[in-house]
Amino acid sequence: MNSPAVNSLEVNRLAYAYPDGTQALFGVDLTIRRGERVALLGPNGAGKTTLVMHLNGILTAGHGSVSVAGTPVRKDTLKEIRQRVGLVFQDPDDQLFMPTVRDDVAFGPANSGVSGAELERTVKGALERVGMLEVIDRPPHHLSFGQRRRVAVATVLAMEPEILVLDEPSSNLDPAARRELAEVLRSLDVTVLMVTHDLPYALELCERSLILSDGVIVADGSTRELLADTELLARHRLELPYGFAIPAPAEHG
Amino acid sequence: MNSPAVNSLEVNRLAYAYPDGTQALFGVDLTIRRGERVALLGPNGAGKTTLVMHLNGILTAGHGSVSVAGTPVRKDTLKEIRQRVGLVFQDPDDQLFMPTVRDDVAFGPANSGVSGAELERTVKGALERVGMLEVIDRPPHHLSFGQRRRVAVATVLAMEPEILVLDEPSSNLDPAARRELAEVLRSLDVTVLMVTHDLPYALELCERSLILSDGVIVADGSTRELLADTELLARHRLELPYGFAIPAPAEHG
Amino acid sequence: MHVPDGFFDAAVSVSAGAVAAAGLAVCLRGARRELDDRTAPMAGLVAAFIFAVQMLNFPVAAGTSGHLLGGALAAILVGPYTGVLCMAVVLLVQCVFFADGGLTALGINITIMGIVTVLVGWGVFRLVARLAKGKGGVTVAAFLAALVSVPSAALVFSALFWVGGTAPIEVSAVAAAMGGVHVLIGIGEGVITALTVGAVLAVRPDLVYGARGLTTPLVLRGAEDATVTVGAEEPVEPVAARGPLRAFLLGGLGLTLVLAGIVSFFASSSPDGLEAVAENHGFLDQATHHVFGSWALADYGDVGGIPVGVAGIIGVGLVLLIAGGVAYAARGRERVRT
Amino acid sequence: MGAGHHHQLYLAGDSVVHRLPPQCKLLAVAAFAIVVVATPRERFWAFGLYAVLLAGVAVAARVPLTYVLRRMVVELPFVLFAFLIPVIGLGERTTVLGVSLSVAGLWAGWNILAKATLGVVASILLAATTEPRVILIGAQRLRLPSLLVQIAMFMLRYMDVIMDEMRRMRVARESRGFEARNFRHIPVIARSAGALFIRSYERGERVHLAMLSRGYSGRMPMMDEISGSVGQWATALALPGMALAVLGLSAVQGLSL
Ligand SMILES: Nc1ncnc2c1ncn2[C@@H]1O[C@H](COP(=O)(O)OP(=O)(O)OP(=O)(O)O)[C@@H](O)[C@H]1O
Ligand SMILES: Nc1ncnc2c1ncn2[C@@H]1O[C@H](COP(=O)(O)OP(=O)(O)OP(=O)(O)O)[C@@H](O)[C@H]1O
Ligand SMILES: [Mg+2]
Ligand SMILES: [Mg+2]
Repeated sequence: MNSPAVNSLEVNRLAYAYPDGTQALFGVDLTIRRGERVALLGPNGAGKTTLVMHLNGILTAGHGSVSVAGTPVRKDTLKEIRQRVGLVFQDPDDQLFMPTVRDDVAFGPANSGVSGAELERTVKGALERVGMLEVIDRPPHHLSFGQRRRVAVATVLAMEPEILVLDEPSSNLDPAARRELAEVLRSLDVTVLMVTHDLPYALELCERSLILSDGVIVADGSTRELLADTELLARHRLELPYGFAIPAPAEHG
Repeated sequence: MNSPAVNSLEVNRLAYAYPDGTQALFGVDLTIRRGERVALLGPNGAGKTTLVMHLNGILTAGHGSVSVAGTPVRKDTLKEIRQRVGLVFQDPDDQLFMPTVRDDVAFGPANSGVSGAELERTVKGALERVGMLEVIDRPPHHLSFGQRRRVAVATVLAMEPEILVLDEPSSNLDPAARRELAEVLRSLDVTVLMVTHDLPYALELCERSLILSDGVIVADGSTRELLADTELLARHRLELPYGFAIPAPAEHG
Repeated sequence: MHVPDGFFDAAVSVSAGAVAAAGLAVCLRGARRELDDRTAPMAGLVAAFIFAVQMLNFPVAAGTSGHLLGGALAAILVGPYTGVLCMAVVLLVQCVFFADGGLTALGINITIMGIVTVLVGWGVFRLVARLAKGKGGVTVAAFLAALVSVPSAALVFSALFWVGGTAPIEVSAVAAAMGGVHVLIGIGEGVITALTVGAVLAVRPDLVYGARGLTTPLVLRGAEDATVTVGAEEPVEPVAARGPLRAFLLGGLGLTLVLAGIVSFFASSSPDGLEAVAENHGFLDQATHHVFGSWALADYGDVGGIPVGVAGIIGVGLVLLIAGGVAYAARGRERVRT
Repeated sequence: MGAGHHHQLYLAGDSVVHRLPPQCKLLAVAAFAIVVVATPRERFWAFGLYAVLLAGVAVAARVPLTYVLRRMVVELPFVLFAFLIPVIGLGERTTVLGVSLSVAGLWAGWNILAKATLGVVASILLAATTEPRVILIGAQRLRLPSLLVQIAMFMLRYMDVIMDEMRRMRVARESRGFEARNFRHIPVIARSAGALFIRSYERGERVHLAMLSRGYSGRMPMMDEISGSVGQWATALALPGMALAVLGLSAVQGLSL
């Protein structure tokens, strides 16, 4: 607590119920240090999306608190928080709203004052990274699902946030795009929290994993160890896929 | 051609351009026999979704022809075709539209005349299969993404179609749900065409695979052989995931 | 009811413009308190929805087109201030993008279809909702609010027409036609408003401004499986209908009633002109026949010996009666339930 | 997808009129409408000249006549009314083609018909040459309260979202064997219409939040700067300018008569 800035994300006793009365989070505690890459695992309906929506103040805590790099998420800090935390939504349709891909990717940087040639460079750079440069002038809602997902990732990369939160970024991506995304994430020097159902992908990318189940964190540890604990996994509807074996350690940096 | 009913799906020289001018299919040919389970693989933007949308007449052929169990897909046959072909959309939001899950799953069977206790039984049975019975009275748009996907699958199962076309059914499902879906599909005696980016899943479920790339079918053969051909895969942005090795044959029936 | 350029004289156009501008200024200040950062998107949706609802457009005898208005719906979903803004935006967009309603008549259109419907709708809604509590009460209040708001707007239109219409037509004819037809439209409007509010209330009660104040307690689960129940931390603000707003509302309601009274008086006190209108009525009758069939009041004429004008008043009275009756019934039912 | 019907209002093109900044065009149309309305109804030829001016704009913008006519149907109810006034109007009467008509009514009918039509055509030309989104940027430029502009922006977006959701729901219904053929199907449509409002709102809400999380603070970032040059303002204001000249001329003539 002396150097809170060391912790990128801190969540305390977070509980939340949706307006229709469904309670999704029942007291979540977690801490992620600066520069860590953490996977958030858990069954469908566990509350993963609900949790990540709190990390940049899209949902506001019913109970408990969230703080980002030492700043509590509150009404008056929202603007700052949202510049630090980049969130890739689970559904790309929720993320893309401008008439062309170019405008959409430019939206974030333009809001923080980038313009002219530099804006153009940022936009192209972000699209390049996800391999979507050739669709730059098309309307985002006329792309294939996977293309939309990649553009959605680009919109967030273009903002260069210090904390990247991704909700199932690899779903609907073709296998090459999935690997390329992993490479991009590994090349960035940012804190990453990634929700995924793809356990091998989590192992490949993240040292550490959390398991969220029924609205509480039920496990927190090294991904390798968690994935080796078949019983723990099975209790929370997780299992390693067909044909997969945990590879020998220290393959990836 | 003597016994067309043996072929569940026949697509001939199918080409299609979207209203904005983007051409997505450039002459697709394929034939799927009754009772086969076939995987449709290919990179993002290859035209997979566009192709499957033709199989029950949601998009209508710009050029070429599609026929289902010997019946050509035309305006006047649409009703019949749609009762035979059950399509699970890539985006569950495209599939669910009624105010509650129960109504939504009941919609298809009710349209084909099922009612009363039998309807109730059908609905519950379908939801049971995807493990979503407990959300039966909730509004579908208030479910988590994975829950929505499962309900979307249930809406189609409830119609008991003879041909099941699934567009990335396993994305956003938790690992247990993914396995359960595989079991359900294996237990049904129907023709299955499944679009997927998850190559191990394709191998687990489907004997045969097609690769669609840039709007044409570039490979058609046994899944095991296609996945062993690393060069072919790489040419079409496909690759086996981290930690995966093709298991010895004849493990699954 | 979208008034085009050249329909009213300059004096009325300009003064209505001033009224509209003043009303908007008040609402712009008030709206900030109503919905905070969700104002714009929520108001945008309501505006889009109202736009869609207003496309249900059918011809009405006295010359204008009749369609649902949506002011009461806006007021209930987003509150009166933001509601006026929504209506103003709808009218603005219709005028500039769709050429529906004249640019110089924008003030009149905003005054009639925006300010009057919202004020009357909200006033009635508050009144009834206070009597009949709970979700059922809100739905009933929504029905009545919409029902009353439409003929009120029609009456204000007639009053303005009386003051500054450019066409030499008997005001009573206009009032009767507008009032009568809009009683019918009001019923449709009431049904649609109640259905929409009811549907939203069922799954997203937080989106109905007129029904705020429902939060569920939260449960906390500890690692040791101990559970604690806590209240949600942010208490939702109660509906703000205090001080200036209430005065504004009451003033608006009063004004509407006075106008309605004047018009009704005017209408019933000039039977001579009526005869002339009735004689040359053939075309008018035919136009209305399609829409409303043979309902006695639909012809606003001497069907069954009810003279024009009186028909309008009867119509308005009928609305108030139905409104009162339903409110009373709803109140009774709520009592039984509690 | 996404092609809400309001997009068809705009006819893509690259004419002088299309290129004018939206704020200039908005102001020009408003000023034109005021001049038209202020013109006394007796000056027939002034209205004729106004029509010629608008025709000039249409030609310059290459907006086809058929398009303008098709969009003019919004005016229909008032046209009917304008024809009705002489029939039911009060006062002195005259006989035209065997029908007894009110003289004052004829004047009033003409007045409404002429002024409303000119106003409608001017608005149609504005919408045909300016994208809806751009019109709103123009309104922002003209210092319209930003909350109003924002609501209008969201309204346009939501019209897209609603259309889009409606399309999705229709496809979903049809792919499960539903065809709206007769009245028994109305309840189905009605029930799904209830869900539509909430669905649209919630999708829109998430999009709004996505905008917020990318630093949106109530104003669209200006990616392409559109400020009017003196020349452009002059071009745009030529329309009301000439209209005003016509009005002045007609007044002079009216005096001399
Ligand atoms: N808008 C909503 N209104 C009401 N309840 C909701 C809403 N969204 C989600 N829920 C419920 O909240 C719980 C948690 O949902 P959440 O979306 O956080 O799950 P998730 O862990 O992201 O699941 P998935 O892996 O399927 O994406 C679920 O029970 C879900 O049904
Ligand atoms: N509505 C649309 N309008 C115009 N072009 C479209 C539309 N939908 C898709 N496309 C384009 O058609 C091509 C094929 O798209 P399709 O959705 O069929 O791809 P896909 O193989 O399903 O990809 P993914 O794996 O990403 O889902 C792509 O280039 C895409 O950009
Ligand atoms: Mg989720
Ligand atoms: Mg696809």
